[in-house]
Amino acid sequence: MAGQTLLSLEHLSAHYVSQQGTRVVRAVDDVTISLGAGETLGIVGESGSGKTTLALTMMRLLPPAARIVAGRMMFEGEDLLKKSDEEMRKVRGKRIAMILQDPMASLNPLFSIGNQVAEPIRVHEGAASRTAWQRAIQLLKSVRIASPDTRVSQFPHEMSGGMRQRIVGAIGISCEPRLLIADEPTTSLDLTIQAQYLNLLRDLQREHGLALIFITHNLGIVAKMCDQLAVMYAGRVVEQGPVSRIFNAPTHPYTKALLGSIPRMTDGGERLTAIDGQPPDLSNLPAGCAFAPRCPAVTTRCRVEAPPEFVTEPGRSARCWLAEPMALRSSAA
Amino acid sequence: MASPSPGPTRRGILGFSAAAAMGVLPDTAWAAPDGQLTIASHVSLAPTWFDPAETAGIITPFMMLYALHDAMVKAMPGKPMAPCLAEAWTAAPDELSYAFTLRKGVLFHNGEPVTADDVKFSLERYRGASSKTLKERVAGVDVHDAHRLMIRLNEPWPDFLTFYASATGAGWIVPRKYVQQVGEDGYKRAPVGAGPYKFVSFNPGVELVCEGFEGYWRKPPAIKRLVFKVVPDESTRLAALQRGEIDIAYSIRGELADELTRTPGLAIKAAVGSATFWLYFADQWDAQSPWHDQRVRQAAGLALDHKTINQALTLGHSHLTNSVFPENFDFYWQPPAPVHDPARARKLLAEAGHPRGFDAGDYYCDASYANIGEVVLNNLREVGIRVKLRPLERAAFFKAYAEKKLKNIVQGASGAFGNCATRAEAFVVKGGAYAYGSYPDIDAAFAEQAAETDRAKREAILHRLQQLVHEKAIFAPIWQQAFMSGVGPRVGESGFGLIEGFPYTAPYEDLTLKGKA
Amino acid sequence: MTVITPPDAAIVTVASAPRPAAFWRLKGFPLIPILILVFIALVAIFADVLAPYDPTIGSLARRFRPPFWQEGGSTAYLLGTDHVGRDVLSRLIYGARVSMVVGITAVLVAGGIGTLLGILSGYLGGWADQVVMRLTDTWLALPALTFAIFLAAIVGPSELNIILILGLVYWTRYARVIRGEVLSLKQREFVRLAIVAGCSSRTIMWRHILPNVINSAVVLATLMLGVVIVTEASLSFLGVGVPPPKPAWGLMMADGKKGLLVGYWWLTVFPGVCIMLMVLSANLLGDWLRVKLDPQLRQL
Amino acid sequence: MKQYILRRVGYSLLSLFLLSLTIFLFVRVTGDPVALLTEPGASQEDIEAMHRQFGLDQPLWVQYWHFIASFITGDFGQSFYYRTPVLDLYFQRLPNSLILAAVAMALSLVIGIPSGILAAVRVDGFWDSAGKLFALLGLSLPQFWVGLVLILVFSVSLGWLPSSGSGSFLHILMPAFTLGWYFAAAHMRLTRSSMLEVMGSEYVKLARLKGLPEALVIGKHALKNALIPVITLAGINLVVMINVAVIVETVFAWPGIGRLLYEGVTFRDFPVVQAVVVIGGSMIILVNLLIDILYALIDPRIRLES
Repeated sequence: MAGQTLLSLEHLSAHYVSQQGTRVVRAVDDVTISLGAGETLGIVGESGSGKTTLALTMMRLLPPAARIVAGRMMFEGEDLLKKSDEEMRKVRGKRIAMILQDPMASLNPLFSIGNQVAEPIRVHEGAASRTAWQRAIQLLKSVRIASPDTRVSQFPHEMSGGMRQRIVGAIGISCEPRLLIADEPTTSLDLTIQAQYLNLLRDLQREHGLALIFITHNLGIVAKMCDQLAVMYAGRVVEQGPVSRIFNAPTHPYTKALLGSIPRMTDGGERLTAIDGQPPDLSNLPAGCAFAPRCPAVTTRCRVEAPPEFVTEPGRSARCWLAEPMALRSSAA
Repeated sequence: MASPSPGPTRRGILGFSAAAAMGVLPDTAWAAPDGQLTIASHVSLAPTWFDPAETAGIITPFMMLYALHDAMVKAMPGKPMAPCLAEAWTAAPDELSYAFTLRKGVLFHNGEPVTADDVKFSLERYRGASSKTLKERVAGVDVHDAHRLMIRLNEPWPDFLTFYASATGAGWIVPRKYVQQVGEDGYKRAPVGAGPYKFVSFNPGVELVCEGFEGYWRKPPAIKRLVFKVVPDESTRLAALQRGEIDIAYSIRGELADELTRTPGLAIKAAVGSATFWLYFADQWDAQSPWHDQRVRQAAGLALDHKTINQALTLGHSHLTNSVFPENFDFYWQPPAPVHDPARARKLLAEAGHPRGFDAGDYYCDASYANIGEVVLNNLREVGIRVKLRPLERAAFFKAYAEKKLKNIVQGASGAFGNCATRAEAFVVKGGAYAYGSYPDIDAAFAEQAAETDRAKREAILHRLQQLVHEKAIFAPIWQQAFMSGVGPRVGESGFGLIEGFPYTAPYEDLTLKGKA
Repeated sequence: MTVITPPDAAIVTVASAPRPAAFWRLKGFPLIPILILVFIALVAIFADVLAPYDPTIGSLARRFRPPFWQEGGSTAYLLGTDHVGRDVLSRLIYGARVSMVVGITAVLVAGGIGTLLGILSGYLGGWADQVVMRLTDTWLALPALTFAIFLAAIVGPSELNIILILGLVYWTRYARVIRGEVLSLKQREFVRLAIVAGCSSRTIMWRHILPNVINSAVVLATLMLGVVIVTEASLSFLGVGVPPPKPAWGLMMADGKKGLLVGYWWLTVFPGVCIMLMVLSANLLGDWLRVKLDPQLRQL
Repeated sequence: MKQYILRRVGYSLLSLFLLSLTIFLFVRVTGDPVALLTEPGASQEDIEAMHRQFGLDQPLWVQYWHFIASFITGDFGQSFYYRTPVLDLYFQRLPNSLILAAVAMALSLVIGIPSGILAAVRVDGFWDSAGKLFALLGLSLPQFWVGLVLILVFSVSLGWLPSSGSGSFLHILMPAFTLGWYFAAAHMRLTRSSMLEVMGSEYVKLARLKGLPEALVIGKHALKNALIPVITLAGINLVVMINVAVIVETVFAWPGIGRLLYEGVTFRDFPVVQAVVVIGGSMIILVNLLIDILYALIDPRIRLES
């Protein structure tokens, strides 16, 4: 399904700089990712691994203390970093949309559902409020909300969590974006609603030819939904590639540990592999590979020198010395 | 200036919204209408002052009485007892009755003639200050005809006319039929009198508007409209005067008065009322207290630098006196002039056993006159009498003063009308409302004069009484305060000081605007 | 959320030095306000040594002397003399002491009562809460000034009464804020834990609730200091404040106000500036504290 | 809904009862009104007569009963000083206080809210500090001083505005500004902290993610939520402005309720003081109820259940 590349991040880095400029947190460090139109990329990692910061960097909506310090963000052939604030604003919500984690808080309590769904349409397409309102009703129908024409004038507090998340989804796709970034969209939903929502997202993707980026720590969702997968640790992409290839033969020890910690029906009585130690402190990372302190296959080289990203197969790479022998060529370009 | 908005009914108000109110405010024309005099009063005008029957025995109500009403006999320029509604009166030889003949052709504002029947009604309905004494001493009133009547007394009362004319409102005449028709409260809301000005409208605490009464017997008032505005803050009154928004500003004191004299077009008018101020040594009858010693009391009197205080606080307009009795009172005895001699004061204190002075505790005063207190404090300290100023809020001060709770030094004052006898009764003699103690010889003199019918003999006794008060240094008099007011450029005759001992503008019919008839 | 800087500088190198912490910026550490407050405190403490004259003694001969730089003024009375001839500078110095004492004690009184009742009503709820809340409602209808005049009338104005009045009037604001804090604290886990662990409500209030409420109490205190000083000045204007001849800034302003119209501007401008500096500094300090200690503090 | 109203009315009555009791006792402790209305020289009999006339000679609880009865029947009795029914006095002055409070509140919101928003949005910009300082100045300068300086500048020297009194719109400007400026700081501070909190919320983040212009994000989404607590504060302050503008009313000779209360207290005019305070108390309760209803209108989440 490799459509032509829709989005390609090249050596993108975004750091938080503290007030006095002394402490620098490398939240996103030298990330290179690409995504074709209509494809689904999963970004996985523990909390604090920089997943959300990466998403906000893509939308150029970082908090004041953060700055993009290196790299390029090519989207449909244009470098988003070159765009002015005003031009970038026009991209947001129109060509790239994002959904947040907490549906309860994502909708403004004081405005009606219709108002909030129709808003991007009014702003980006300058549609008259009448037509925008009708489009909103259509959108509610497309996200399978029952009796949309009554729901449209109701208020967020009159909706259940699942319905609200679907409304947020409707807002996301309201302007036919090319890319939809979902930041842990299902964490606060219970399982049954979660499955419905994921199917909905897949249908929307198929109907609208959407590219999807899934930010989650739930590998089950990745298995079910994603074509590509990128595993992040301490702000860096430690392994990425097709889901099927990585699930069967993970290269990076952290990916192995992650996959090992999922209980499977087939496992019988084996103990789940847990990763000992604490997640790294991004402000003073150890020399060498960030995962070294917790890595079962650690070598002295790992502690001294940070491994570059080795491309082990076309479209697949890992940032670990173990992958060096399999490397096609060094991607240290 | 029109009043801010027509009196809204209670229902109207409840459905009221602030925005609607904006529309209600009429935009007043800025140039004051021709023939209007605006007076800014320092104190809120009370409707009780519109009704002579309720005068509370303080001087302020007479500000209104002189405008709206007229009396049988009242103080007028040059004559403390000028005949007004009563053309003439004669006292019977046994002094048990007074016959009055009324002036003919005098009308009330509503056109009704002023008759003896109204005079009888006004006297009997009087319930203000000293009404009980009047009720006890007046046997009755006989109306002979429309213009002649006789007032009978139970016992000879030499002070009857002073009480009837100046100390109370009993002699100020109201129309009987009208009062009975509208009732007490109705009368206060729309008073009708026989004075030079008619009542037009009153917005409590804000503004009183009156208009000249052409039919006034003495002469038609020169100014068509008279407006009293209430402006409580002294600085704001001065500012309004400087801007020409008002023509007369009552009570401008201290440095503001200085400024007034320096502003071109404005003039300061001072009228020495009958308000004397003094230090009262409350503990002089207590043997342990240093004030028991007469020399200490005299020393305190000598410490006071009367001239400088007068110059600083009232630009030298106040009358420096050595007596607690106002000079314009009947039976006044002229004491030797006040002396400022700190050296002799220290010598007296040393003789009395206080070579290095002494701590005299608290100096109580009415907070509104704390400025006098602050200055006297310094004078006393210079001779070694160290006191701590304790200003009390006005009502609390009078309450404590009357309940005899105050100690050491009390900065007392009284502006009440009357004569030396009435003043002595309240502050000097045994049983007086504000006398903390008394001396037998003074009490004896007071009892003697009360029964004395012969005026000359009575005057001699009262003089002796005042001399005793002075010699015993019961008080240390400060001054007879001048009431100072500011007068704007448009005013011709301001009416200040015309009537001796009256602080406000009067008689109103004599007031004129410059360039107008 | 400010977005990334304009396109050409999209790539911001970390090396560019962060903007220097300008002193006058309010977000930064309120150095100047603290300096002012410390200065006023020092002047208050060493008033006896600093003041050239006795602030309560004056003579009419030398009244209304302008400050020394104006003609007619003399270096003997640097900031001029007042309507009774007392040295303005000495009165300002002693005035600092009075304002500090009145201000701080009044805030402590208000804070003490308010915090106590706030905690009680917030934590215990039920009738205690109702009583305190009803009290605060009624107290709101009885404005500070009416209160002051009542008390001044009953007992006669004195420094102690003023402190009592200000304390009694402003405890309601304290109680409301602290009660709000306690209500939200009560839901927090550690309090529930303490209850489950069987602590008596008294210990819970003392060891758990109080420390957490101190922040808001301190912040409220700094903000209240300003309000209390200004109210004291207004009371003096109405004649029911700190009694003369005691030198208090509020009273000096009230006495001096007549001078404004007359050209004796210094009588009221100097105390006015002192009050403004003190109140402004207290408020700025309060704002900074508020952000530092508890940014969510909304009720203030 | 009904149960909620009943409870609210219950609490209000309790508050009013407490208030009336406090003010009733307080006033009587302050001293004897008759002493003020008569000259120091007045005889004892006159004083007794006046006591009887005012009904002050009866035992306290009888007086209190009369007061409560008069409160219910709406006739608050006669003012000792003005000798006119208290309610007439009150309603003659109420419009002035309402207008003054309305204009002052408008001014204080115009100063307070924008500077609060600026302070929250452009943290530490020049305008943030300027707005904050200007609002704080209003809190740091006593009202009588501000008033007098305004009179000095705009009335005496420039001559644009009348120095005092009421009558035309020109009269309101200075008193309203003096009164409003004092409350601006409180409104600024609350708007600022409320805006800060709202701007950190998820729905504002989503609004930005939708690509809405900053003005819409702040002006529509953030502002409406942030203003809810400000309404409460403004409501209470409005009542305070109506009842307690004593200083401003004295300096500008503005005939409002504040001065009526102050005069009532200084003259120990019990009926006036009692009436103004009790009506003031019920005004506060009314405003609180109005604010709650306003809440329900603005915030759909709030239903008026208990």
